[in-house]
Amino acid sequence: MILLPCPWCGPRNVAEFGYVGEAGPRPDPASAGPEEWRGYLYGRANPCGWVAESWYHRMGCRRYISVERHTLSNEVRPLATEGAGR
Amino acid sequence: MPTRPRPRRYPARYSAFSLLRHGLAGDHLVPAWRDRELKNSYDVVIIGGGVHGLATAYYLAANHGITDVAVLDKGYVGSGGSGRNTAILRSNYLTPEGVRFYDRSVRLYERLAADLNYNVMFSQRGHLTLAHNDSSLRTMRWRAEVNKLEGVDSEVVGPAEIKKLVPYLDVSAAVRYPILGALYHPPGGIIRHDAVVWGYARGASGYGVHIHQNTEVTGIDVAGGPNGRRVRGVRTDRGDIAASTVINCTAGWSTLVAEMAGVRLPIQTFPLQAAVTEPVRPFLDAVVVSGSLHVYVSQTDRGELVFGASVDPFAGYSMRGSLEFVEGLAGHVLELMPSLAKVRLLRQWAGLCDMTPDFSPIMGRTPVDGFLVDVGWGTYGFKAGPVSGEAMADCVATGRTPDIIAPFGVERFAEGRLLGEKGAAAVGH
Amino acid sequence: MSMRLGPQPGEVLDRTRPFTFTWNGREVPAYQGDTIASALAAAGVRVFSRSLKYHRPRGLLTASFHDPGCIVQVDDEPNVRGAHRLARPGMRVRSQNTWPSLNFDVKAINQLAGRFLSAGFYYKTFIRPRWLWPTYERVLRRFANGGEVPPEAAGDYYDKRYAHPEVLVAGGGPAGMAAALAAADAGASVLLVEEEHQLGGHLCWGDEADLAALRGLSERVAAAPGIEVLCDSAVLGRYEGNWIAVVQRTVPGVAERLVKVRAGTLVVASGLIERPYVFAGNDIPGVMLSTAVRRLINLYAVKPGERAVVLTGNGDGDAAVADLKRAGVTVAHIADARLGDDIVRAHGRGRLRSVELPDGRRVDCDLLVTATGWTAPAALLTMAGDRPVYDPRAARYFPDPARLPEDVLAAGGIAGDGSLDELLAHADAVGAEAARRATGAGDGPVPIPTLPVDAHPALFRGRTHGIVDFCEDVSSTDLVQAVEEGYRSVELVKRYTTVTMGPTQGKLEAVNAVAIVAEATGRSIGETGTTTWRPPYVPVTLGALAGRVFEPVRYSPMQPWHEAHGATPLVAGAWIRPDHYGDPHAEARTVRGDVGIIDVTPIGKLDLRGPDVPKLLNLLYVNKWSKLDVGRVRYGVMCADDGVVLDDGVTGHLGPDHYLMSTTSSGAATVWEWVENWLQTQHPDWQVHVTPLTTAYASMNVAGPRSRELLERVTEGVDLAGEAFPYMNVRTGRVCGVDDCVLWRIGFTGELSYELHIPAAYGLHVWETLMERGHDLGIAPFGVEAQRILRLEKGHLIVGQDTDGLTRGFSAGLDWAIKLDKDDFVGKPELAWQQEAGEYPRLVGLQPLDGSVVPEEACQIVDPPRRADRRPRIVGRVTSSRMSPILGRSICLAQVDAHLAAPGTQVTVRLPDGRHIPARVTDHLAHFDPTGDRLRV
Amino acid sequence: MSDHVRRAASADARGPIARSPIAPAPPVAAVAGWEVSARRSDADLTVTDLTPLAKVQVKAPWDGALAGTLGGPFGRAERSASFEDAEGDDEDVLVVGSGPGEWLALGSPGTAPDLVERLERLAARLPNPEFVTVVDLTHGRALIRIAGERTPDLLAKVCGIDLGETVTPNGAAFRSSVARLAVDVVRYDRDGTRSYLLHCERSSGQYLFDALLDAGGEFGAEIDGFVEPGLS
Repeated sequence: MILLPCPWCGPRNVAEFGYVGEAGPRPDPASAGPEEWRGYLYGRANPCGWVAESWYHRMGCRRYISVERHTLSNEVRPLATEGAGR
Repeated sequence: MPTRPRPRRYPARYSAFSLLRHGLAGDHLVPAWRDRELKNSYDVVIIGGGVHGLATAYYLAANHGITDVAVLDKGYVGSGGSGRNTAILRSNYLTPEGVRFYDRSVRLYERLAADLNYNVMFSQRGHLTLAHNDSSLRTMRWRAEVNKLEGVDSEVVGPAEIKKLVPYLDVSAAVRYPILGALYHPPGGIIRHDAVVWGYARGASGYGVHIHQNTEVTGIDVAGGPNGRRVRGVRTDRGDIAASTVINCTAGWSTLVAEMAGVRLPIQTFPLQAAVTEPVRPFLDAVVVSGSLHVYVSQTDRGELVFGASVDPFAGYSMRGSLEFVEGLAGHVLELMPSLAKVRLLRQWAGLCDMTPDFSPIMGRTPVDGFLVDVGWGTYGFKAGPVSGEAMADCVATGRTPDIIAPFGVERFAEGRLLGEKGAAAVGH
Repeated sequence: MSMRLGPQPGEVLDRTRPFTFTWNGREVPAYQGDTIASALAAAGVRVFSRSLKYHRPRGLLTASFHDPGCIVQVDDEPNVRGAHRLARPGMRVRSQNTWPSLNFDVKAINQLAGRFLSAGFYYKTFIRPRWLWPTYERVLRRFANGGEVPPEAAGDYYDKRYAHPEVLVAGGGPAGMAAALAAADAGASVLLVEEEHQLGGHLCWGDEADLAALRGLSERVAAAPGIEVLCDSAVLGRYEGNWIAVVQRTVPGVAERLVKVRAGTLVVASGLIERPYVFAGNDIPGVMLSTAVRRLINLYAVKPGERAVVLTGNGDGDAAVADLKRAGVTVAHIADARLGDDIVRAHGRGRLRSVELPDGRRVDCDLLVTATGWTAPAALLTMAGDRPVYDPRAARYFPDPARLPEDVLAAGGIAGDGSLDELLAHADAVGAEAARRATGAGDGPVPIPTLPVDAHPALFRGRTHGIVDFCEDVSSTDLVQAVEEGYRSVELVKRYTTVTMGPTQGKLEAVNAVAIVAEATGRSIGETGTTTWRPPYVPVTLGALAGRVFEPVRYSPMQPWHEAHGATPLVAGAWIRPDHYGDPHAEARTVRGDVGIIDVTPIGKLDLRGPDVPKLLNLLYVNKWSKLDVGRVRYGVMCADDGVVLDDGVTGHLGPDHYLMSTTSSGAATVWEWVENWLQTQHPDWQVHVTPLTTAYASMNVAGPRSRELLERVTEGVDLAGEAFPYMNVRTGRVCGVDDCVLWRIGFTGELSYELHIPAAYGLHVWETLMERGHDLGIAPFGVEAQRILRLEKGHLIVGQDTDGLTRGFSAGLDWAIKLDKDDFVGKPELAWQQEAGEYPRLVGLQPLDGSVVPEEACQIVDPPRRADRRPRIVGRVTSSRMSPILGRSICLAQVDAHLAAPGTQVTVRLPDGRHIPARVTDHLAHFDPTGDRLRV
Repeated sequence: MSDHVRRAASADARGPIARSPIAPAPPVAAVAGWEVSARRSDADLTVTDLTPLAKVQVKAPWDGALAGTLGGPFGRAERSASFEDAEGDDEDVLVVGSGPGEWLALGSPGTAPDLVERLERLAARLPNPEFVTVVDLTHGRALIRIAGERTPDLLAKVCGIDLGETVTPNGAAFRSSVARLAVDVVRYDRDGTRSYLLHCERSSGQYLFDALLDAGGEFGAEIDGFVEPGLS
């Protein structure tokens, strides 16, 4: 079981978290066309390598956190997050 | 319509008689498929030597006489999803498009042993999808009704009949997940997955198709500008190959391969794990699936129980497997069949699944001319091997997208027309 | 004939505690400490099982956990490792895979067919005729190996625990003990795991010096603080993050316990596993490995035979010769492989008779001992990323330390050879280094000495062909044949022949298989590689993996009342709630006629506070929220950004900057996370605090024309009069003496009704009081089923039932709610495009023309074919259906294609039995009181 | 006020009974208006339903002024005197840093309204106003205490957090999965005896209580009733 570095709770079992995944910015709904919008809905880079992604610490601090994870080795490293620390 | 090609030439026909002769005479055996020199040009290059790629090659040759075909695999044939799935076949899908497609696949599977002269051991022992709450019971009814309309044998059955089919199931009401009913699908069953791969490989090779194992595609050559891109060939770790048609039949790496041709696919790759127990005396005939408990169970002729589940909770390419998986799996299996507590888990493994947003594949042409895809197979790719091969071969040979795969075009995502398998396929094995 | 020897210096038997158990119905004597196999061997039993394919008799091979020859049924437990499981008084042990008996086995005629049952046999036969395959298959299944599983559960107790040692040492032989001691000395907490019933590894069956060394190590381990020892336990796997699974079999009252370990450093000190030799007759009972005879003699005081031939390639073989002689076994011939000696084949049926030597001599014997080399059980290391490297000089694989991650180390015999002192010194350094890596203490890396590597003759297959995989009955000819047929990679050979796929998981046979494939393909062993080691390292019961069942369930505060009043439970996610108490139709009629009460505690409730709550509501709901006065509630619908309906519910404005949002029961958790997600990731600047209060309130809906009358009797501080507390309003007050109750006047059932949210600890009190005070008004409880009827009469949709994973807002009859003139809300672009496109399915009310027919939910609505040979086209489906007690007819909601959505349209519903019935689209979604007069009284 | 409201007010003389989601083990008694178990146990390991305690949640900026005043930073539980204002009595209050910008104040049964008021007053007196909310969770959560030397072994069967002194010393607070439920765990030793408070969502209280008793069977766990009104 991999450990995720929660900036609030410290390293925790991944089972405590909900997977959100690659986090893309939400396009401006006023100007986005269908292609751009559906790229946001369905498109994923799906790299075999490092990816920045979000998780929800469901069983812990209930914060959405960001980490970088290597999708082949499952190595994880923290990403600077708002309010990190305690 | 292309003419029916010459009959295939098997290196040696399999039969009990030929075995007997071999047993008595002790003569040397003939390879099931040949190792060939890698040419620098083929009419068609197929990336991925799994059931999809090999079936496509086989049907190109068998149905259309197109034999200047190379199948490339970075490992050995069937080393990907084809050799890692739990070998369950069924056609009890939710949407008419899905049902039609998989029904064709089951029908091809039914006669595959005879077609390929290779016993793939398709065992139609029936398939039960359990419902533990009224919403999943409703989905079972939905699937049954659509199935029947498409001529596929499916019906909703109650606990008493379920108990008759699978005596080891706990159908009492006093459990955490009571069994309220099930979708019973008699034509569903299990097959020897490796045999399907080897049978297609042997069949394709018999027609002259080249199968190149340990040959990794490192790039795809595409000519032209943004408005008229066309595929020219592939680069591999063993040399470049020119080809006017390149088909991406990979699973687990489909987005990486497509990106080599500049095609982006709405796919995310997830590990899917499975496990098998030590053999015990056969007691389980039907394939048992529980969507709510995320588990499916079948027993092989060797006595092993084969377990699968839904994809891992997070995306990635890791095939190392996890303890959480077998823990959850065991808990859920025992919820269904408590008397299996002393059966021992022997081996766990993982494969990769390319998940699309609507739990349906992506098939056919892409914005790059000559570059075709047969990808996005999620957890249901093995079931679709024969029909996909047949349809992709049709697509290449005729230059038209066959009706049976028309719903699965990549453009549906940008157009916001997703297919409706999502509800049923979350765990639909 | 007893083969029991006199007391041995290292024996593990307690001769003061004799007992008996049964073997195939026969009583067998044993001592405390005996394994099933040692007791049987002492009693002269030589055949324990029959082989998988050819049903050849099988005896002891390794006399260890991994022995493929003595896998037995013990009571209701299949596949017990007879050479590991301790014998217990009264246990019933049976041989497996034998019919009708172990000694007379009709299936053994398979042996005659052996020449034809070659690799790939099944793939090449039974192809035609197709219809015969199921018959063939039934026969095949009768031949399947393995023990029997009972149909009823025995109810054994399995559980789990977590552990966080700084160092986990896998293997409690001398190296493992030394590593554990060194790590503990360096201040680390240590978990030491040993597969056998006692620590010591090969020292246990060694000579006096070995036993003395063992005593020294054991005393130090017992005295060391910070070492927890688990014997009869196995490390199953090493997973990402040094997450390590251990199965412990020694907890009283617990059949097996799974220990889930987060270790700082893993030290693999597994030692080596002795490798069988491949030659003709190598599976005849009486052919054993050198470690097997040494274990039998020294641990269990069992004489393994009377007259032995020994093939030895190493010192352990020599030691076995000494042990045999000491035990009184005649050693008839020693073939020393280091001098080029060999054996050709073993002869005998059912038991060994003689061994054929290269010069043609046959030596009579009943025991053949082979010591032909070792396999490094590198499973845990390969799970950590190692790729063992083949060293032809030593004829075995070694771990490649360069590939190991920082947190995994190998110690002792798996890493190299050497004297006991050298191995202990190596393990000592590894243990200290493991502690340093885990704790960070100490001054820099501990230097780890390099162990010598001894030359060893390469002994895999001899001059003849024999069994490679004893579990799977795969011979070396099978492997060669697979290669000839083109299955040239080891993985393909494995899949084609099933070599290494059996219960020993390749521990005994993998290296031999690689060597034989290498020989057949003309490649070196190194080039040929090895097969993947996959977890678990040893097979583990499903019971242990499952442990205790932790499936949280949730109950409302009124659950004791429901149970006492005969409610039929409904499992709804984690909630257990009443489906009905009696006749749901009667319950529904009570609500329409008098007053009913339903427990709706599972409805999700989120407390929202802060000045920016209106912004949040405007963003998440498709409708408008900027103007909602205090005291008002509003129905809202949420869509996701793909426009698909996500959830619905009402939200009330309780006070300044204070709202209470309700969600569907099943959506409560999802919506909470959804709200948090938008707040935390998109609008961290908004001042909103979200607190889930779902079960802080006991929620009950009092519904029916007499509900007001009832509540007026028990409510204080709230004017319930229609004009003072109108429909879609919220008040707080005192109910049945309980303060801080929230009252919403809403109506899912379509009747005048009040949803009461009572501080949960008082829920039961209020419910009981209402039942008592409402008695004369005809109050009755109603369950979920009656509520479904009532809401369907009223045409209220249920998200997830009347909508599905693709239903966008306009397809759910929500046109009136969706406000595309808002600047933004979640899902807006997709909903705008949906409206623009127009051709979307609609949710409609539907009534079969024959009101006595209730089409089952999920029945399809079809376009009947004009021609008989065509299949009907699907144009919609019934999403909800019930018989309406108040209307006396069937009613439905349905999703239909746009062209069928107009009121009055007649459609065709296909029933499950194939009948087609006509039905009519109604004017409104509501079948009953479409104008809502009853709600507003 | 209309007639019926007045009628109702006069009708209800006896006070309502508050009930925990955990069925009280007999004998049953009433403490501070709550139905509780009066069973006593001197077993080495005991499990006690403390649900009647007042449970109040505070949310405020995690790095703000109130955070400094409250004590009990995230991950710690403190019986903090600093939070008591001038008018405060000797009320027995434990402040748990239960999340980033989230605190849980535990007090004697029946004190929740008072606790809410005092906390709101505390917030109102901050020099610079902060966004602070105070919510009474007494009815929304269940609270269980386990006590005894083997409690770490019990907890290790249902919770994956390292319960060693280094990671979770006395006063440590964390939220994690306990028997697959999100639970606030506070290590709160009493007179040198290991003790943990477990705080979960109310409707799963009985489930958690049963899971703890089951896991504690190995160590002879017994139910000890709730007879003292406070935490100590």
